[in-house]
Amino acid sequence: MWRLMPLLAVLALAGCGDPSISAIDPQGPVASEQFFLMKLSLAVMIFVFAVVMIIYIYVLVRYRKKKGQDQIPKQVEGNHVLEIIWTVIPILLLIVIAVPTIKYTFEHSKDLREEEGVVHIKVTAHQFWWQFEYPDNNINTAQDMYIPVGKRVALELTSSDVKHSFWVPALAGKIDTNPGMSNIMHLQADKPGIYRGKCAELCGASHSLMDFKVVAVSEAEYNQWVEGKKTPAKVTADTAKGEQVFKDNCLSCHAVGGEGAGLGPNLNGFANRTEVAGVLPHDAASVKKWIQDPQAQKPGTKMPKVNLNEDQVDQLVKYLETLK
Amino acid sequence: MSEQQHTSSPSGRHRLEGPKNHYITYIASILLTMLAFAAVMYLGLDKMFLVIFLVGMAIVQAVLQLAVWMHMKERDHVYPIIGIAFGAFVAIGGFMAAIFWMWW
Amino acid sequence: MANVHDMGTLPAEPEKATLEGKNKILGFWLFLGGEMVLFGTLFASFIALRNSVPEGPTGDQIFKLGMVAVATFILLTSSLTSVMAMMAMHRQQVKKMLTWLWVTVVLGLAFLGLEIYEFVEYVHEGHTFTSSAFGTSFYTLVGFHGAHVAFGVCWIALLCIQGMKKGLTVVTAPKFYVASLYWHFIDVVWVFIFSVVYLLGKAG
Amino acid sequence: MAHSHAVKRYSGLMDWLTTVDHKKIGILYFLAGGIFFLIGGLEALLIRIQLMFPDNQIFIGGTYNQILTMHGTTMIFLAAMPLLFGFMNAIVPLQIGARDVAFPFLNSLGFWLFVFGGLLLNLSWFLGGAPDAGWTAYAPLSSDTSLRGVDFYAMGLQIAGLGTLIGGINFLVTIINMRAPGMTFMRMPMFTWTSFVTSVLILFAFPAVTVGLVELTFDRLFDGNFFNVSKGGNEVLWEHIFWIFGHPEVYILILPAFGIISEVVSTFSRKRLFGYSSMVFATLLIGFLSFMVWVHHMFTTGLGPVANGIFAVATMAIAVPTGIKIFNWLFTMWGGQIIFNSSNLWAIAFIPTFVMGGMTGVMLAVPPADFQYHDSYFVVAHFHYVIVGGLIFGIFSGFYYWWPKMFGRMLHEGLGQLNFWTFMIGFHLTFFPQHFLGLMGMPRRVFTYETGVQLEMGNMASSIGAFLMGIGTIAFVLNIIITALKPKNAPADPWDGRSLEWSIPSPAPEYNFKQTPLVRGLDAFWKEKRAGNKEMTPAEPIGSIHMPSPTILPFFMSVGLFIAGFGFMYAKYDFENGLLATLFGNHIIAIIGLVITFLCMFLRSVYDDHGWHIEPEELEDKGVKA
Repeated sequence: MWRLMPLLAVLALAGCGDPSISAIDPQGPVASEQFFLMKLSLAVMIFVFAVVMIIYIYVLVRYRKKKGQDQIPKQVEGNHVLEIIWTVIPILLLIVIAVPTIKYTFEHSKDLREEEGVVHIKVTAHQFWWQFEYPDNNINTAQDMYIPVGKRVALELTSSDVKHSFWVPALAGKIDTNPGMSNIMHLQADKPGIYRGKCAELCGASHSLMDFKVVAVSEAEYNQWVEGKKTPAKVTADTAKGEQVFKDNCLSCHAVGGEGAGLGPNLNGFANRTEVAGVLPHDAASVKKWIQDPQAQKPGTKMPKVNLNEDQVDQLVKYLETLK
Repeated sequence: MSEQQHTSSPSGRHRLEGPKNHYITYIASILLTMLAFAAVMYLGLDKMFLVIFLVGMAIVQAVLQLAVWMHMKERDHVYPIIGIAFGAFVAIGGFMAAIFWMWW
Repeated sequence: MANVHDMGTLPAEPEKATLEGKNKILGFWLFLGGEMVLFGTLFASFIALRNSVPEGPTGDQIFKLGMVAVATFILLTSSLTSVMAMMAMHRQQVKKMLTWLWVTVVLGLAFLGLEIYEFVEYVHEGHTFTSSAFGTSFYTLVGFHGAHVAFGVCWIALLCIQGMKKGLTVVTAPKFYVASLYWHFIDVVWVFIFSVVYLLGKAG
Repeated sequence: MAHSHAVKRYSGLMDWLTTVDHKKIGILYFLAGGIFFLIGGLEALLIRIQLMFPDNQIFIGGTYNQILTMHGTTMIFLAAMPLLFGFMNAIVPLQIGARDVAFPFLNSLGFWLFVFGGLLLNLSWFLGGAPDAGWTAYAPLSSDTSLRGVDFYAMGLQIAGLGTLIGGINFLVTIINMRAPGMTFMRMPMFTWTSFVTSVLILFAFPAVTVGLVELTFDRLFDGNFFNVSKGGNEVLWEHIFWIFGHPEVYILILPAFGIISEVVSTFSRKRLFGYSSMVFATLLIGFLSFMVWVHHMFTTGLGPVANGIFAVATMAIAVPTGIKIFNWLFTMWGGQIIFNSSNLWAIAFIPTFVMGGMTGVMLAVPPADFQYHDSYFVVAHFHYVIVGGLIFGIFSGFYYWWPKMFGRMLHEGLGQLNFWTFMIGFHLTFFPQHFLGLMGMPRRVFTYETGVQLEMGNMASSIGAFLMGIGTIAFVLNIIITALKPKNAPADPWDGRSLEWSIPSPAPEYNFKQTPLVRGLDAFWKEKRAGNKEMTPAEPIGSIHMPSPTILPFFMSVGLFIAGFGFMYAKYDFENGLLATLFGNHIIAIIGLVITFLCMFLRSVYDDHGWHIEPEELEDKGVKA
């Protein structure tokens, strides 16, 4: 281990990772408390490790076999005092960890859904995208979860197919989304920003690509976003063709506003999404690439390849980019 | 019943076990079974009580049969007892999981 | 050690007379400990899913306690007959032992017949392996027990035939003893099945 | 020769297929386990190649999932466990002064079941794709029948698991009933103790996974509803069953490694094991607790704070007996004369590595913090630290230590050092950065990661380390080949050993002990040597030795189940060939396979095996030759 100390130092310096995704650079109270527990348990463990290493190095240096050493070493059976010491001290150290552990275990599993001033969101995981419903505001959206800064957000999570796991490292630890059951958790962002979310449970071919974003905005902006969801996008002559393409080919799975089925992500607000399909940068070229061959971008996705000619796709993209 | 019989010496001093205990176990098992069936079929008992009563009766009957019919009460059965007890311990862990986290 | 002893000079507990015999019995007991976990897990699955009946009949709609009571009585009696066989073995009465074992086999077959009849009835009433999670876990648990009974019947029958040819020796005695342990164990499992599956199922 | 029965003895391949000699079965376990270890290692390298750079397109999607699933499954069930069974077979009877195991026939059966289970599992690569739901095979992803890979997982592990269960019972009875006179429980060598506790865990953990796999099979092949939510199934059931088995399973793996380390550290410090009785107690306690902590794998499943809290505390409790072991090893070395050869180097490197794995283990026991660690690369780092840094280090140590006893040849020391240094440095380089990758937001089982969030360097380091480990493994394979070409001249007691296996020639003769030894204390052979004796005091006069007959039945019993496995898996397959469709569709193939197995059982029951005897004259002849 000591041979790796330089590497350890380098990694510890670089080790914070990116604040949008790192569990050791927490951006909200839940993640901060979890980070505190990590540091506490790590500190206790490093103490234990140091004790072991001191004895270890001493023993290896002091008691290596020397030349001409022939006498038989004293055969020691054991030592009750020592054995009691290294039984009792670890127990005490573990109690130091266990007490705050129990405290936060209960705190982080609290059900905040009914509390005053809490934003309530229902999360449903699908292969390989995330659906977010805001029951208080009648909003159904996907991939980008908008939350107001400084407010607690209570999540109720389930899955429509296989087991997934909802993880936003910078804001809170993960919880599984189980088909047929619902779980709860809560999180909060202290600063505005875009936080990266991941699926953490192997869920199929595109498990690695099942990303989402938590968009934390000021309360005013959040309210504006909620309002914006209520007004449908305006269709101009410019986009009417695209809308027709959409109605003919996409509406059977994708809803826009109140219309359409819910098999795929609701595309209301598509133009504001941070990324396309959770993984591609949001620009017209990516949208096109995605529509023309979804499997190539996300193996195993349920979105079929629809036969559209170049022109139709362009019209469609133009239309989609108006869905603010 | 069978004393000092785990030695392999073919001594004839071994006292043969009689059938009495086995008959008693049989009758006890039948009675316990009848009681359990009667409790469900004829007595409108509280459900929680019934669960405890039925499981308790089953455990009594199982222990009785293990002890007498399978000779577990005899002296040279330390390892069988450990084996069955530890198996039961693990199985109970599974029951607890099923009862508390899935059924309820 | 493996020398065949003559009849009449057998030790009092012939099943434990050789190291092989002792190993076999201890190994089998440990195996039964493992079987406890096996059935425990099956029971746990059943308990977890016993009320999961989105479609298809529930337990208290279909279970026929009368039939279960008869089956219980048969299996319980067969457990007694197998213990009688072991007592005969310790007295070195080979004929008597084999008779009791044959009675056990017949009772086992009767139990199996009753169980198959019961399953057929249930299937007619729409309670099948695929009808609900309750159905799947019910047939798996009770079916596993039934498969154990079927295996036991074949095994004991085979041993009886061997017993008729080879007689009672320090080689065959452990086999009879172990088979009888197995049969008792099946009965013990059934005690839990009729209590937890049928009676509690009827109680709701 | 006064053989009471004429017994046909085979040679060549048939000898290996029919052998019931525990030492040969041990070697077979090493061979098969070693091959699977290389396959699993290759899969690990493929994973590291894919993750070397972000956005690599080499193995993506389902292919990557297949590789990661097979890596985990192969390494745990087909490499680590068989290698441990190899040691248990080769060493435990020698350490307790037994001529044989309790059930030689079942021992062979256990081995062949494992081989055919593993073979079936790995054939999936050529038959439409390997299992792809992870080694934990969480339903309902694993019960999705659109891909057939998981069928191979369920069938292969079922067959191999049966073999393991049989092996576990065999060793329990061997250790309980077959100890030499004077070898009380509290005089057993530590490796025998840990093998004993491991066998206990196998006996009580494997039936659970048997049921789990049966349920998965029923759901996949017979439209069962255990995990089918729409019909009332419950996917959490699988998680409970899997981890009730799965947690003891990891202790099944690590405990024998603890035993090996205890033997090696004590031998090469020339001191008796410090605190032997507390070591035994700690082993038993770890074994017992292992059944009470499975929920810590499920903290994020959402069982609620009460469950999480209880299991968090229970999990932390395991750190105490483990700590006792660490300090006992340190104080065994204290005051000794430590020899740094390749066997002991592995044992010495084991200690800090395993402590690090234990540290992260305690950290993982904190549920709210585990919400961050769970299913991230932090967990990957943790379990590789305990399984590679614990178990594989222990296995390597055991190989260098017992190789002369098993094969009669000493492994090459220089190559041993090369093997150790490359593998050990490579190991830390691979897995240490993964702790940080996990904390920086990299989930487990992903085939790619984002650029620009500082994950590149750690992944690169990890991949380089993996190749170093590969080089270390190649050095070991070379070492085996070079050693095999050298003459069989290892001394009986090359290390000034302490336990009974060093009191007999290298390699051990077929009958192990010419005369059963009389054991007069812990470290029996060491005690005799200190009393000035060259050999153990015999407990019996020289006499004829009874040996079990070789038999091919276990092999065919396993073949039968192998065929039956295919029969069940392909029952619903759309064959173009009408004959195949009929044979598989009506379960005819499955029935043929089962009939073969039951026929073998029938033959085994009907024909009594009286074995054969080695007579005293023969023993003398062999004594001269050796």
